[in-house]
Amino acid sequence: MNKEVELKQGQNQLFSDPDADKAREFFRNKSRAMVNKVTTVDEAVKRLVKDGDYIAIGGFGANRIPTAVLHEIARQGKKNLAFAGHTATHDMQILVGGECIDRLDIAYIIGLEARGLSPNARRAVESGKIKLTEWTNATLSWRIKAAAMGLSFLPARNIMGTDTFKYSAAKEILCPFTNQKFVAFPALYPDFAAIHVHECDVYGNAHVFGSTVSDQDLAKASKRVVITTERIISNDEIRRQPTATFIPFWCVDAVVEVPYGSYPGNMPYEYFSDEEHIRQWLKIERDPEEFRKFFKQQILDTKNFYEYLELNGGIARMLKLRAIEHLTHNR
Amino acid sequence: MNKEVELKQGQNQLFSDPDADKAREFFRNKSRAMVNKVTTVDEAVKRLVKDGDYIAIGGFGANRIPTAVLHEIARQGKKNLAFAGHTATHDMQILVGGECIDRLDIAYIIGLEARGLSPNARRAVESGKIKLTEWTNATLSWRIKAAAMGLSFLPARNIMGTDTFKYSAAKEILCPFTNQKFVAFPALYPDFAAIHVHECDVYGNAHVFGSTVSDQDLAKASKRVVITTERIISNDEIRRQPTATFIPFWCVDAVVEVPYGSYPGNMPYEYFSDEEHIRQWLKIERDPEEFRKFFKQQILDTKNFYEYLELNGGIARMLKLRAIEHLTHNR
Amino acid sequence: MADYNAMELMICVAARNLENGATVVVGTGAPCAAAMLSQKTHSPNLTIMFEAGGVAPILPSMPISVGDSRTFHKAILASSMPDIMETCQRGMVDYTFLGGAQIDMYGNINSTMIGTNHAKPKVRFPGSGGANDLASLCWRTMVMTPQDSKRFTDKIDFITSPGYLTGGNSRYEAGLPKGTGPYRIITNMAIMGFDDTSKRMKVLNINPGYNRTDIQDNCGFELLWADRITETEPPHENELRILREEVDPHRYIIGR
Amino acid sequence: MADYNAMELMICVAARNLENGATVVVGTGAPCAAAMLSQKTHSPNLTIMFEAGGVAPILPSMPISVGDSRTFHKAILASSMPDIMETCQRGMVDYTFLGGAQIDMYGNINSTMIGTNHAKPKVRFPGSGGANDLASLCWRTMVMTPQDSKRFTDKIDFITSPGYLTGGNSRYEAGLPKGTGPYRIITNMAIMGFDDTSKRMKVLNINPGYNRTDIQDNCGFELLWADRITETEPPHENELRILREEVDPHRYIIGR
Repeated sequence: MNKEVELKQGQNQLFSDPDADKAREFFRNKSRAMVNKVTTVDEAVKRLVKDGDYIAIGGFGANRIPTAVLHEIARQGKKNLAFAGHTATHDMQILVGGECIDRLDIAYIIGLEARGLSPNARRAVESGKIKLTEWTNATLSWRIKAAAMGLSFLPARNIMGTDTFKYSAAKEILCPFTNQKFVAFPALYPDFAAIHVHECDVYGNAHVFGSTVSDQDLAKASKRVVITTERIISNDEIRRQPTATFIPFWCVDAVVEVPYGSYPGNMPYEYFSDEEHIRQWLKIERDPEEFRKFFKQQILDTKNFYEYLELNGGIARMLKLRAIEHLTHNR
Repeated sequence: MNKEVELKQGQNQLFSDPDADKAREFFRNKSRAMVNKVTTVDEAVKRLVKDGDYIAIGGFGANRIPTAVLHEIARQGKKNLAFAGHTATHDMQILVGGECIDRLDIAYIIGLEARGLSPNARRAVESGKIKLTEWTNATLSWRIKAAAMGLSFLPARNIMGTDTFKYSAAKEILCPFTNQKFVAFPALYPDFAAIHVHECDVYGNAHVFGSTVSDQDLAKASKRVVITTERIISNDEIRRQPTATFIPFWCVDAVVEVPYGSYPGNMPYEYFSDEEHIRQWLKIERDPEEFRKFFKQQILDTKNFYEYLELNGGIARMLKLRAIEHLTHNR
Repeated sequence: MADYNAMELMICVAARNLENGATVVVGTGAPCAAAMLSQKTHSPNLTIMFEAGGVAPILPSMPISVGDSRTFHKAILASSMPDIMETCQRGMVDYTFLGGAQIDMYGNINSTMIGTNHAKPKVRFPGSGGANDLASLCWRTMVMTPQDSKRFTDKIDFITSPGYLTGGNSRYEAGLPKGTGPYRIITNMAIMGFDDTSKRMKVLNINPGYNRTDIQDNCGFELLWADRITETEPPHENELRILREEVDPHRYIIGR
Repeated sequence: MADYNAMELMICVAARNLENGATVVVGTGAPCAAAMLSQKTHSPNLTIMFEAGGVAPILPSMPISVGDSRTFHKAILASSMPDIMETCQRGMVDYTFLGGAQIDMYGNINSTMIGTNHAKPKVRFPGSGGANDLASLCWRTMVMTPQDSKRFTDKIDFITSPGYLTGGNSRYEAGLPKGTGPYRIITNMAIMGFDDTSKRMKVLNINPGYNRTDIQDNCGFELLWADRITETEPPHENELRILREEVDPHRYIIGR
């Protein structure tokens, strides 16, 4: 293994600064006070999202996503955002529909898993209007984890030798102990992240149930964090089981109570995804003009997330989705 | 930052192999079958601990420690073990009392925190009979985490410039993105680990409540793992809340039900530490001859952990310690 | 002999390759069906994992997403993406399944784009997702795919996920974990493995109703052939019954 | 004016240095008492962390171990060693407290050994534990210690935890995070800070009943002196009452 090995590096652009000391300077001045952070989606997005920010979205595309925040980003017309496309599915449909993003770290984009592809997101990416850098699901998880750990990089053993590496911004390094080749991934410190949770207190101490994807690291790595929650619980509930705290208050800048907040996505143990509504999106996206109207009517012209829920069946629809989640819909 | 910087390395011995491919070869052949793994402490130590092994102990010195396994390692006279001294307190008193270890990765040794120092452990270390390499609590956590992640090293930002670094086996590296200096820690893949948990099923799926120290990473990083548990629960209980599973079955080689298994250590939510008994140890350790007798009577001559509990007050004592844990002893 | 379609055959063959006591990371669709069928036939102790964090669920139905509620329904563990990927990187995961728009003679897979300009692709696909990670870090990768000379190409536009790269030891020299790589390519026409030294795709079994000419004509590169080539064992009655009645009763997958 | 002992003075001074809304990692004993006192006086919103994973507990009594049940009694979070240390490494922890057998003019601390042969030390101490980590990664390190010319030495046997190393920018050139380092050394005789450029220990306040000669005579290296040196504000009535009645009623710490 001691022969000289050539160390390669990806040729595409790095959309965020991995410097750990710069991140520390930011975190040094971030408030750690345990104070009431409850606000509205409108105010949170106004205060915490700026044009040009690098943003990341919790959950997994159409599972446990902060839909109200995504809608509000589009509604407020935020522009030139960079986005961590970490199995980005319905979340990406909304951001592309709002023409909010111009830089994209890609793990999985424009698809909706078993549901097929998003014609509109695909048009946007194929148009060349969005700058693209390739990564993978594990890679984006590890880039976020590197930031959560307060580092500027983490080593790993995937993607070497592929075009995914060639069109990334990763670099090869040697292990100082074994002299084996590893890939180094730059830490990703997003400017803003939105995460939807099952329950949290007014300070932002949160519980999440089911697969957590990368959300614990994301809450730590991100400079500004809003969490939307199915319900607000008391601080006593948090203190009753400190082992269960998934996100602690000092990571959180704003808390918004948004029941059904992952709709039309799945919220584990609460409600299943609205497959009809998602199919409707995919169908309408085929015609750009039709989709523009649909997006305006569903999101831009609705005052808030509740109007959107009403447009799509309101509480009655939610109860149906609860039944599907709990496998009681056929009984 | 682009001027040539000299990269230093620690001068002491690395007691374990950080090679990730060698670890993968071991894990490739480790059973992942979800089968009943319930056995006895005696059998588990016979089967899973070999003279010369590198071992690590879960919990935190005198909190949630697998005391029965520590006693059995001494009782079976295991020799020439290397030990991860990650805030090693009462666990180390037992292993040194049994003269089981000859190599020591040091973070915190020979002390019992607010209780003072262990005269016997101190004599052993000062005698020069045990090889010493310096690390820190975070460093051992990260070395174990590197192994849990399937890597051969992790970067970090502590210990540089100190004698702790000089007498470690760490190496300095440069971040390939920022060119800043980091310390690289070699992955630690222990041959054997013992972890005490609150509850687990017969397959080894475990719940732990309270601070978890490094035990989740330790269960993943170690080649052979025994867990002792306050109680065995049904697999249905595990499946009822998959988010709460702390250690999954495929990490675990043996399961032993040992109520009060952390005695005389603290078991959060169950019983507090027996401070009188620990004081007795520290007092008797002052006289080597007295301590030899005490160690023989308490551990070597007891058939098993239950005899040891009986010697020290049995159930009545345990109930007292439960009251102290639950703050009801003065009521 | 039972009547069956190509998808049913591929799923049954894949299921037979998952031995009892093994671990497998699957996605939605056919791979998940194969793992479920394997559990319900010869591998009750097969551990199914999903990359978003679900492990060993009691699947009430086919998941729509690898992160949806079904993937951890009454599961042993609902953890995280890094936890699952690090379990793969540690060497604890035996199998995974991939698919893609193009595959070459070394088992490299393209699920990213068609064209030559990455910034403005002719056709854009979702990209790696977890595919590159699983192909890099799991011990054995399998592919279930219909076979034609466009998909099986000697001019792959983009290597999204690593096979044996340029053959020989190139995969390990690139830094990927020793001993990993493509294991079986299961098509409607044949079952392929890879040559031990050249690491080129090699036909092991021919599916009922096809011959060597069909298989080579529907492959854009020259295939190697095993010394002894036997016919693929068709689906057994009980495999088909379980697949149709228990695994995919709505025929979401086998109906295609 | 209230009667008090040196430990009580040091704890009160330390408590005053912990502002409301800050985060602090503490061990057992005096540092924990100082943090509790600070919470019960001017900093109700001070977040107390323990390295084994306990965060923001409602402490029913002094912990015996930084990992015992008390450290996460009705806490906001009971997490892990890496989680706490990574929170420090990320720059989210403002203060920590250290102690040791020796300290030099740059605030470097020895808690490892006395002697010159590491393999066979004259006197062995526990070692770093989390001390080096916290001194490296938290923004500001404080020390509460009785002062004498053996403990405050210009010949430190072993640097367990980093102060400003050899002074100037040496700490940051060594690779430790920018802007971190020793902040206050609180002794029975005085309160010291560090010179902005040389990073040498500098006396800021003199405790009641002591003078410059006492302080220099009980220090093994030459101290710097601030331009304007004021007397340390003695403990207030309410600080002492809360410390004695609520924080340490059994006088485990202040009784010494």
